[in-house]
Amino acid sequence: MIVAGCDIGSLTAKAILLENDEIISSAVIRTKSRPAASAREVIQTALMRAGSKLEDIACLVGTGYGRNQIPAVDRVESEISCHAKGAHHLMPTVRMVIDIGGQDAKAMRIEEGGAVAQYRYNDKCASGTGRFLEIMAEALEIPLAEMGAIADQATEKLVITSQCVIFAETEVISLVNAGKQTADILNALHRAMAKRVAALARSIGVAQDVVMTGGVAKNKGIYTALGKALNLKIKSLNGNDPQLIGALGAALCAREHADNG
Amino acid sequence: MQAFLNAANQIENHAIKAWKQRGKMIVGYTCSHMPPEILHAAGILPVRLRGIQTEGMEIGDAYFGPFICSFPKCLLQQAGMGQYAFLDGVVIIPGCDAMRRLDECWRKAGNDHENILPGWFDYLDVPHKSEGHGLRWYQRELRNFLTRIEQYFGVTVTDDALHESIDTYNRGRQLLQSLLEFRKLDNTVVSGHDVFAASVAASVLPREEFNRQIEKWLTELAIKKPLAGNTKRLMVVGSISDEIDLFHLIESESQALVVAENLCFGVRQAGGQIATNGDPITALASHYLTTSVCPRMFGKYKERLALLKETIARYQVQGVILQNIRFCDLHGSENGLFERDLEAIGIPCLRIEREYGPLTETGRIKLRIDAFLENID
Amino acid sequence: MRPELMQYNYDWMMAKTLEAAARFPLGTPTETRLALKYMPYYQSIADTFYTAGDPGMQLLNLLSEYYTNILKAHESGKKIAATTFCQSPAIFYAMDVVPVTFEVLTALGGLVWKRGLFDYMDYCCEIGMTETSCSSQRGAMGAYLAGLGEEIDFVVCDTPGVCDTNANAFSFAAAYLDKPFFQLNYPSSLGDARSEQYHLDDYKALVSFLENHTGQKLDYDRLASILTAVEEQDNLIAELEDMFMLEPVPLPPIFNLALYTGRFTFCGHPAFTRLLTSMRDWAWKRAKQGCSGLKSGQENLRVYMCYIDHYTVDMNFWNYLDERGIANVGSILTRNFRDFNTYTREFEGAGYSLDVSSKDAMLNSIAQLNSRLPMVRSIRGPYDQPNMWLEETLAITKLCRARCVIYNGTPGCRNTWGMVKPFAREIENQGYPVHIMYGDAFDDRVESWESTRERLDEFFQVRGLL
Amino acid sequence: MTVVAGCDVGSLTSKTVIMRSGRILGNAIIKSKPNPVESAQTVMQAALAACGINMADILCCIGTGYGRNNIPFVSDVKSEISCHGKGAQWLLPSARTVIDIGGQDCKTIRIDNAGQVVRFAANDKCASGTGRFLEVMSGVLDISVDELGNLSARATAPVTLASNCTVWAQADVIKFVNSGCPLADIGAGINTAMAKRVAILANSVKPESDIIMTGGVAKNKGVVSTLEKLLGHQIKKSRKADPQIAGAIGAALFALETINSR
Repeated sequence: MIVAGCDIGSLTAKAILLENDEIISSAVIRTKSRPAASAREVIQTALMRAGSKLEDIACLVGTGYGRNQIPAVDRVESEISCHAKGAHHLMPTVRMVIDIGGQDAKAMRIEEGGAVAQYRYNDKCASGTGRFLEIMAEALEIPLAEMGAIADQATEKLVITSQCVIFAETEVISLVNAGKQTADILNALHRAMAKRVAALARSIGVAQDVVMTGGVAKNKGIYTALGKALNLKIKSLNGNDPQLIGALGAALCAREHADNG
Repeated sequence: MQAFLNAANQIENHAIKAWKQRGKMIVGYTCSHMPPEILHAAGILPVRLRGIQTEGMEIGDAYFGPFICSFPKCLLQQAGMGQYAFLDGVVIIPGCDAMRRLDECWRKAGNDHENILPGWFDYLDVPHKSEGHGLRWYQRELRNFLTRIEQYFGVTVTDDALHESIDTYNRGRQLLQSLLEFRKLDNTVVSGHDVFAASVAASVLPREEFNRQIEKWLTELAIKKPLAGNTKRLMVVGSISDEIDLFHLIESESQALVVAENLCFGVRQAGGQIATNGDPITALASHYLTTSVCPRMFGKYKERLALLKETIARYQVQGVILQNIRFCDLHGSENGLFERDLEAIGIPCLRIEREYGPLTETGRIKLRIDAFLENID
Repeated sequence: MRPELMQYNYDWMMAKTLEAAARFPLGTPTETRLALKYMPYYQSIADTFYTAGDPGMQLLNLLSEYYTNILKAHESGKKIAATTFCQSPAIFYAMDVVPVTFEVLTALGGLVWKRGLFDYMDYCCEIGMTETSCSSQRGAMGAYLAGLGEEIDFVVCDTPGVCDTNANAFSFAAAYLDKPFFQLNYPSSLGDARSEQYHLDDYKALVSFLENHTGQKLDYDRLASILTAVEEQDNLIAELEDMFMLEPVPLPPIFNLALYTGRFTFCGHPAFTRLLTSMRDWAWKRAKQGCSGLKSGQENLRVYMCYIDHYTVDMNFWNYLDERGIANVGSILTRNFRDFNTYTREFEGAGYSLDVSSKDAMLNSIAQLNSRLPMVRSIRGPYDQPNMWLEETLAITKLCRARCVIYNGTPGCRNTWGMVKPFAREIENQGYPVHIMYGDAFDDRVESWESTRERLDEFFQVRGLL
Repeated sequence: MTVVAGCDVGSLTSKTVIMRSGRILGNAIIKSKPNPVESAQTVMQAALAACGINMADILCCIGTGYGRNNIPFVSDVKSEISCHGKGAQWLLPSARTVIDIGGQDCKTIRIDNAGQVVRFAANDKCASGTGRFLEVMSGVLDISVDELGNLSARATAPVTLASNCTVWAQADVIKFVNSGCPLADIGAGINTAMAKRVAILANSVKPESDIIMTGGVAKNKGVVSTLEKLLGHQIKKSRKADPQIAGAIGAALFALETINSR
């Protein structure tokens, strides 16, 4: 039996197909302005890779900003539950999930059984989101994917304090104007962001093991900076793509749902 | 002067280090409604708490909500980073809602971060009224405060000791006043930046040292040549500030000179002499409660406006910078009234809403100041 | 502000709207149903009042009477006082002064007018107030500052406890309009002799302020009769509040609005007694049948709103609770700390009592009453001190068997935003899930209702409450 | 023939205007580069090329904008606010109020008949109410900023956004898009939110007619028409030149004054 999870985020759309607990295929695409279209495309891509058809999907669960617009969705789940479920499935020892999405950052504390004990979103205007990094990448005219690598070459310690994404952008621009190195600016950005997210995690009590989910987790700069800020080792999801965890969680819900008929 | 810059530019300045080495006590406080004389008389160094040099807000933001002014957040941030490890005690004063909640936030942070909470954590309840029962309440608060100090630090504070301290502080207030006289000169010899540094230093240095230093400086100033540059005379008012960089920013490129300010740090400590006979607490209470120029004393706008106009005239101020830290509505809104009433009598005003802490908005603020100066004739 | 808005008198429009709304259901059911068709936007709001039966009608009558009083004040030789919700209007009625309670009026504006009072809110910023100032005051206050309401004669507010931004709005208004200003001030402590004395001293100052500006002495016989009315109202409120402990809660969400509006506009006035009696009778009927006050009659969850419980325009928050079958067991605003209230017995020195035996007794009574009003009672001091916010919240949550606590405020609430994070953590540690709403109870341009609702649903679902 | 220039190095775009005897000889607009020196040189070269002259012909150049202190070839700098006031008055001599919505901030300026600034206000709040706000939003809707401006006209029920914070407003826009809300209603909601924030700022300087709008957003019909409603004044346009270069024009005019005063 094939079940599917689809996570329509603000920046990217993801889909995962499960066949009795095995991930048989997955897909990630950039979101279109119409979530239904994004959903259709990302699910089709995943199906194609698995060589199966929409009819084969016994149950489809949606999550993320666009969850209610996914065509043929059987039920929807909140991102919080899905990220928790997905992470706990891959790593039963996980007690805290930090998800940095496009629009917001979330920290969740997980109970042994995988239930969410407590969770918290970032404050209004707090600059700890994927969109924040995107805007900064644009301002510095570098590809998002290379941010982490570039930041590693930092030599000078700069400080960026503004919480407003747009004002932080002004700060970055003025640092550039002051002739500062891109690597140093990026490094400062990562540290600033990591500090805020760490504070978010602390606000509900940090518990190990800690994992990071969401696209931003792929940014090595943030990943290491956050580890430093929390001063612990953030576990890697043994080879699994952190960006897909939401979709995975949704797929797992789909399986449960299908099992209970 | 160097001593002042040194004191104004760092939290744990040379004098504080020296004081600690002599194994003496230090107590921090958060508001200008607190008479440092009382601590001084108990042989304790009173230090005004500051939030300079923060490099992030993660600790501040973990306890304060997002809609809170960045000053108390920076204080908590620095406390959380161990910058206030030298304190033996701290006094929280309900200056405004944001500042009074530093009480809970600091105490709770104390559970999460090791040894950031001074051994003595006190709360001085300053009323919003300076008349009759308000003043009586405040007097009682000060007496109880003194008793708590005596109990915790195992000292006895005599009226004579208090009178002596008042005398020492009076001296400082007098000297600050004579420093201000230099500002009245048409082509003055002293920059706003330096005066502000001195008045910030006044709130963190041992009074005796402060008095010595400023006496020395005054003699230097007496023979100093006027500052160069065709500059416009400005006044800075509004939200709390101890950021001498802000003054530097305003005066850079020597287009402007700050000749007056009304800020919680700053020359508020100048002038006023307190009686050194009679009951010291009564005398301190009337001084520190009634000479307030802070909008937290609600309903006294007219008095504050009058004082502002008087200062503008006395120091020949050509333009007023009305600044407030974002979420500081007490000053921010009063600035709106000041702007209305000052522009009405032909005094140009510039309103700025800003963040406290590292001057990251330099570009934005400088832009406004430049435009403001370009259009003052 | 949009120039055309400057052409309309704010309080006149409100009075007429409410008057019409109150008359509305006097027609036959068919007439009402047909007429409702012509005001699609207001259907759900009107419906909320009408389905609340007689209490709903009483509330509408009370509100329209309130505005009419404001309109008629000057022509009948009465003074108008701009005041705050934690200022008992009883003293104004005793002095024959008409109170204009900005916050209540702002909340009402959000219900009665499409898009609320946003233009007035923005007007306050245009004339110099900070954008971050208390939206609850900026709404109605903007109209008065723009000269679109009856002229304010003087301003009376509370400090502190009520947020600085709230008090600051009043001192701004007084300075802007150049009107006399009085602040009723409170220490950070409550219940001890010294604080009680301060309450009394300051209240005496208030009375002489009122005497100066009305040119008449306080009539103690009149005060006595008003306090007697308050006594009756306190008993009715106590009865209603006890019903919050019943399972299911027989009171519909809108009763919270009624309690709060009534108390802060008409305390000690017959109109409020009528409303309370009607609410009490209506609720008892429900209680006897053991059915919930919610439309569905089905109670799925009990929540305590630890701060305020109304949310911006359209009543959408109360309707949301109703749809989801969530009983709202009250908020900081609906709690009346009369000494004989069940929860008041939980803490020493928390309550007030009424004694009309002598002038001094009366003055002391009303002074202590006023010092027990929302916020000035429980957030005047550090939240973790005896008698303060944490104790109050936990006590009521336990007594009313609420399963979770929700904070709803406005960005202007410096006082609570300064402590709500650690406060929430401590409540969580007591085993109650807490949700902090980041929106503005008076302005959905801070966080849209759509986002707010989504976050609420997520909270109820993820924390396993619904 | 006195040839002067004004160079406005903004955070998002850089502009140069070259004037001769009070008339525009040529101008250039480029997207700002990370390095302001580079931006200044590039845009100046482009403008010179446009009028077929070279640097030596410029008697005086005044710099303005965020990067004004990094421009190598200027003889002096002026704040954008003074330059926009001056430039706007040249574009429309009857202008007494200037609303300039730039990339990173928004200014409303009252000027006298000589283009001298009488009073001004600039938003220090969160960046909503700036050009960036519209850029981010149109990015979400993936349409151009100009298209965004045309949406208002077609709206039937404009949405309300969390307009106090760009990031949150963006989250709202995405939510509305996802809930299948018509594009026109969302667009109108964005333009209205923008206009309301600008109106607060504008009203705080007590605007007087004529009002002129400079900066890129002046091209957004939706914002302009809502703003006109909110202010109760018509917003005049100038056909004399692209309002986006008003700052650079002002700078050039200051350059002219500098020469005349020599």
